[in-house]
Amino acid sequence: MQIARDILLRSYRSMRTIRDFEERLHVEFATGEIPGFVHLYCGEEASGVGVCANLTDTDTIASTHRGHGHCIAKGVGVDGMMAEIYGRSTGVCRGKGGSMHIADLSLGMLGANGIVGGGPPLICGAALSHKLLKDGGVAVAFYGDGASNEGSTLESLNLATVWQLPAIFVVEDNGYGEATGASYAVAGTQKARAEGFGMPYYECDGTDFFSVYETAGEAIRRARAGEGPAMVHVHLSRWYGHFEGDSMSYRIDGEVARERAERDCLVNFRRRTTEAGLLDAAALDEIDAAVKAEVEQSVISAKAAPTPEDADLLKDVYVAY
Amino acid sequence: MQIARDILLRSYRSMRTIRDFEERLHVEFATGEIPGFVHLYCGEEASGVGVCANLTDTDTIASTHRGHGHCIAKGVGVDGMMAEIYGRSTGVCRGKGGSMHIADLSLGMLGANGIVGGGPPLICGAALSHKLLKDGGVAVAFYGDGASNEGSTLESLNLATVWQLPAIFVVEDNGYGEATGASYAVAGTQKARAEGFGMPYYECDGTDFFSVYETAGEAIRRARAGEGPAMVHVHLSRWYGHFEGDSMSYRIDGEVARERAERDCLVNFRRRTTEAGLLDAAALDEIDAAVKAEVEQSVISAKAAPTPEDADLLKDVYVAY
Amino acid sequence: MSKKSFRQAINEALRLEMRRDPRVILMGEDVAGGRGGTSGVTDAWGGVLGVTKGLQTEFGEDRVFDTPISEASYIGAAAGAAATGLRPVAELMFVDFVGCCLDQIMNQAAKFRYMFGGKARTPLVIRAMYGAGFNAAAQHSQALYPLFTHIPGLKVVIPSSPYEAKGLLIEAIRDDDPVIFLENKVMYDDEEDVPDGSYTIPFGEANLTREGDDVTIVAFGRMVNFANEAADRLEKSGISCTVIDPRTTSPLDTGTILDCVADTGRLVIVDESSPRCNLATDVAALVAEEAFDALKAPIRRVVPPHTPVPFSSTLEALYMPNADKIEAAVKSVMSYRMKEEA
Amino acid sequence: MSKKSFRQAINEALRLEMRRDPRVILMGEDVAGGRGGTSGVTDAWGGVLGVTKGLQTEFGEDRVFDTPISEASYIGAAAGAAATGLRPVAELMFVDFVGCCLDQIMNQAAKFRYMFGGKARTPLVIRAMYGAGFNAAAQHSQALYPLFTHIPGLKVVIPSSPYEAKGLLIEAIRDDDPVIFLENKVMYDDEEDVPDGSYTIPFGEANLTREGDDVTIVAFGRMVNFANEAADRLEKSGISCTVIDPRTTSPLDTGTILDCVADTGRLVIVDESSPRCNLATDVAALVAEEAFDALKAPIRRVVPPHTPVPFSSTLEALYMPNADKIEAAVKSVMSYRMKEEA
Ligand SMILES: Cc1ncc(C[n+]2csc(CCOP(=O)(O)OP(=O)(O)O)c2C)c(N)n1
Ligand SMILES: Cc1ncc(C[n+]2csc(CCOP(=O)(O)OP(=O)(O)O)c2C)c(N)n1
Ligand SMILES: [Mg+2]
Ligand SMILES: [Mg+2]
Repeated sequence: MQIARDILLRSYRSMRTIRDFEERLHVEFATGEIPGFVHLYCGEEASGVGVCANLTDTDTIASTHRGHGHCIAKGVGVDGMMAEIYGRSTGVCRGKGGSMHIADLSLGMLGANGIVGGGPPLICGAALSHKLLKDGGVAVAFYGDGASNEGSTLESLNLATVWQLPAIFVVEDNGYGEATGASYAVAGTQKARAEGFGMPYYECDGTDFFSVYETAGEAIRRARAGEGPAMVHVHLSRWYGHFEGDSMSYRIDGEVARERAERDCLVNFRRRTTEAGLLDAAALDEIDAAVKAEVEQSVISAKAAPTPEDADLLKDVYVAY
Repeated sequence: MQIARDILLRSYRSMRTIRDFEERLHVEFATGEIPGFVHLYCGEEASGVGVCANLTDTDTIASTHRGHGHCIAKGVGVDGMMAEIYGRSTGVCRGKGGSMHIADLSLGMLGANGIVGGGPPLICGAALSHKLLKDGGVAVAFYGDGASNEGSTLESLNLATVWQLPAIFVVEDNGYGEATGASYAVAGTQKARAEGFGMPYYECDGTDFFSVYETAGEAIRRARAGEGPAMVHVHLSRWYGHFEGDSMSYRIDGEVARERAERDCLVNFRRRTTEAGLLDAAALDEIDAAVKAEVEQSVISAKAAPTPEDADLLKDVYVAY
Repeated sequence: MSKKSFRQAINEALRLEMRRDPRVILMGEDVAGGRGGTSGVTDAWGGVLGVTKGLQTEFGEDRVFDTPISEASYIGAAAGAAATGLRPVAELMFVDFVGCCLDQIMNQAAKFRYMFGGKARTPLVIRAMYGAGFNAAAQHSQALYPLFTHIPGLKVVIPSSPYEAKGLLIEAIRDDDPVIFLENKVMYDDEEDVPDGSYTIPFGEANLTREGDDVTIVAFGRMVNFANEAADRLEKSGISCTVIDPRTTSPLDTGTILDCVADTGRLVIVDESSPRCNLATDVAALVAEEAFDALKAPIRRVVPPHTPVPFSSTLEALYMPNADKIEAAVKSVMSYRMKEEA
Repeated sequence: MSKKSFRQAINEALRLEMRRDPRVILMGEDVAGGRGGTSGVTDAWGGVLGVTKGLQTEFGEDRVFDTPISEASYIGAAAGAAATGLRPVAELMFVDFVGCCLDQIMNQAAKFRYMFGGKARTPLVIRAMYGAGFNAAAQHSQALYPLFTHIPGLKVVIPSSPYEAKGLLIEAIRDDDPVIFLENKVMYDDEEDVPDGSYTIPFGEANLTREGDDVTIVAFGRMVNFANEAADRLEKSGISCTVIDPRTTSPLDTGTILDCVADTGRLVIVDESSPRCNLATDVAALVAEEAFDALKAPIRRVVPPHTPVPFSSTLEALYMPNADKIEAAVKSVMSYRMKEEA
């Protein structure tokens, strides 16, 4: 498959942005300045970016508690995100949502979600909108291996087939739901589940942008053509604890280090694109530098930004009340 | 497979009791004397009875809104049931539950259930009790094709495998959930769903007692032996409307009449057992007569029974408050 | 203008709004009924009690369609569709089933706008039947509006008559926030004069169905009828009552309630939901805080006991508030006055 | 007796009851933590905030075990197990997740006994964290006890300190009805003297943490601390308060509340749950009906606004009730007296 150079560059930039954003959050969180819960997507960048590289602003995605990567992949700016995570009024949700609720409906980003399994039903609805409003869009639900056991997720698989929705169910399988291994908590297989709900099953290596891009691309193409929903099972690894503060004693020593060493999507992407002569190292270096500065700036801006005004407390509960 | 004569006689009696009980309810309901909702099990007798013939009072079942058959199959007496349906204080739930909430925990009957998908989680719990209390019991959830799309049901399939519970999931597939056909509402297959949640799948003809008895028997034997849960998919037909009052315009004319003519579990049972010389017609006739009298008497008693006392309103909300 | 049943009024409201706005769609279990059936009739039921009958015939399967029995997914889908351009009316059948989909209502639809800093708009209506009196027993007879009223981000509507139902439902469909629209299941055959055309009744504006000097009665949904009945009877024994139908519990027209209590000095609240943390406590607390000066007697609540809804007719009748109980409550607050003045 | 944190007190209550009764089992998402992990450590977490740490090590995998992320199935399983001979303590983690399993709590566990004519017994405890103040935002900060209190058949416990938590949890585990046991997530590190052995605190018996003559303050859970703080400050300015910790909202010790209001004639209620149909309205309604005679001033509620819980620290602080707000409310009811007497 031939991928346009601008898609490659854009995708690399997204992955690099996610990585830098997350690694920086890891550091910032340790200082105690970031309130609440933060779940890092580090190591999983190629999944969100590989899927979203097939989408436009017309398409919709719904994310999870581990949402920063999906937001960036769908085009949400890091300034607004960082400010949000810091609880500032310049945040993309004006400081009222925080890490678990970043959303930007104008970009088709229907929100991170603090509820495991919260997104798949919403995505059935977004897909219904695309179908009935005939805007050509598709809707994508990202969810984890853990979330694949939630009733809301399973019901959504059925509903999407029954209604023949342009909906894609992307199972981001990093092998753990919090501290519990998928080998314990997920009975059967995702493949048989897809079949159990009458939809095609695809799988791919989530640390390989190309694998994700092409696999999800096929599922998305089908859905866009009116051929119905599909499941895309993405195999991944989580590089940090479930949330910041988790020591991960449930994982064997060296597991993460090996993943970092061998399955770094950025390293693999750079190697593959430069070796194949698709991109040159200088262009990638340039992106690295630009992203670094951008993330740095987002932290500086966030820290300097004002907190919400008292009056904001009562605003925006309703459109009108 | 050789089935003991007393099991055959008992099972025939249960099936006949269900049939007469239900046909009589159909008539009684039309008089307007029975309050609330009544869902008839007529035509599905061999399913509940075929499964329960493998169980003892130690084993547990959970039923549905269409619960009379399961209750009778598990040994609940028709007097108490009829009185309950009439809302009398002599009812098995003292008139406080009605048709949708008949239960008798002393017989391992964990209740009919007004909530579609309500039973499967409860059965995971009952199976957990059997497993941890080591009483050798198994737990059986009956649920419909419609209920097979509820998140609570699907989650339970997963949970039962993860915990390796002695739980059996009996999908009573009569092709309809209310007025909606399973061919529309149930995507994929039950078989693939069983596989998707890591459990073996069995299927059988629900109008054939022997088919149900033997198939469910195998699943129950496995579970009892500690080999984990299983799904038993029972193919059935509903002879009356979803509830009393439903004209069934969604079903083609003659569909029910054909089912009644060709797939009557009682007729088939009688033919098979008498032709094979397993039972003689006289014994069956005797049961028919006894059941007829018993059901007749249950109606007379129910009508004559007192309604609950005013003081009952406030009783039994809590064990102590 | 013609006599219409509660059922017809709701059907008409849906029909008119669907004609007016192509984004309005209807979904729910058997809202049409029959898909996948052997006869091919796909509008067999029009809802379990026939409320949406004929709408699929007029608007087609793209706008009126059945769902599998999976409330979390389709109520969530309705929320997601509402946030992305449609204006869904989702039917939950019995409000008791909210236990299967509360998350999508409480944590998703209701909170989008606030969590997202004001950027979302979720024009979603969830219709459901509520209430006892149908011998439907504990799992099909609850009122549950206190749960919804408790949750910021939701609006909650409880129409008390066919006229109210039509106007309030049209308003609900045009509203840009998630609205829970509750229909009392024993009222579907109630009839009254209802205009044929479209009209709206604004949220948060109570209706005074009776005006009087002695006691204010606040009643919700079907209880308004009982309150009117009691007020009419009381009138004859010389006690004059104001009856307030708040129409919506969220927003609640606190101004009208406080004004009326300021006039009458006595308050009886009639609420058929379970008594703890319900609307009766909500209104009582409002008045005990903000119209304390005006109060001449204790605030009485006519509510069911803290028990599930019993099946048997005898017990269910005992369970329910009714005109007799309201009358007795009004008399008790009136006699309190007499005691005081004695 | 030694200083113990709220977290330790709960852990101890579980440990003691599990030692005492082999039917007591623990389940929930990561209540042990680590099953299926590559290291083989199966007691890695002991709950997301470490409350159940070490229990699997002592009691084994048959009595303390993890669940998949599927609340409806495992909360329902806990209910089913309770009805068939076990005494499960199920952890729901954040009470906000009740939206995923309400049916099994509301329509199953809570109603078994009544629907089945008194024949069921469901000794189930559901533990969950509640409350704002942790910057956990709208979906992880709710209080929601009004929902549970509303539902007949449930008991609801909200301990206000480590001592209370231990005694009430042991009582909950020995209780034969379904109990919702709510732990305020910002209190886990609070410490106080707690006996090492077993003791129970009966349900439905309020605790008076302060006794005074002027104003009665009823506060729930963590709010009791704020109420005590306010009462101490007010004492210095010559206003003496009774502070009531009801401990359980269902059953509610109405007698103590009414008695105290009879003495003080003034009532302030502090409740961190959303303000509509909450416990503050519940207690206000009780008093406005049954202690009306005694009331010398309006009943004031110190509650959050009708909004989801905001994320930002600034807004969250503004959202929460606190000692300052309680102090102001008490002063306002006191100054009302002055006005009256002037
Ligand atoms: C309904 C619900 N249950 C439980 C939780 C707590 N929780 C948050 S994230 C998480 C694990 C999710 O695992 P998975 O879906 O695999 O996603 P991952 O964290 O691995 O990305 C859990 C249990 C929640 N937020 N919502
Ligand atoms: C949670 C819930 N949703 C919807 C209903 C309404 N309802 C009652 S029975 C039924 C159909 C169930 O179909 P199925 O499971 O196939 O059982 P059958 O009636 O065919 O025996 C429905 C939708 C309900 N009682 N509970
Ligand atoms: Mg995971
Ligand atoms: Mg069926």
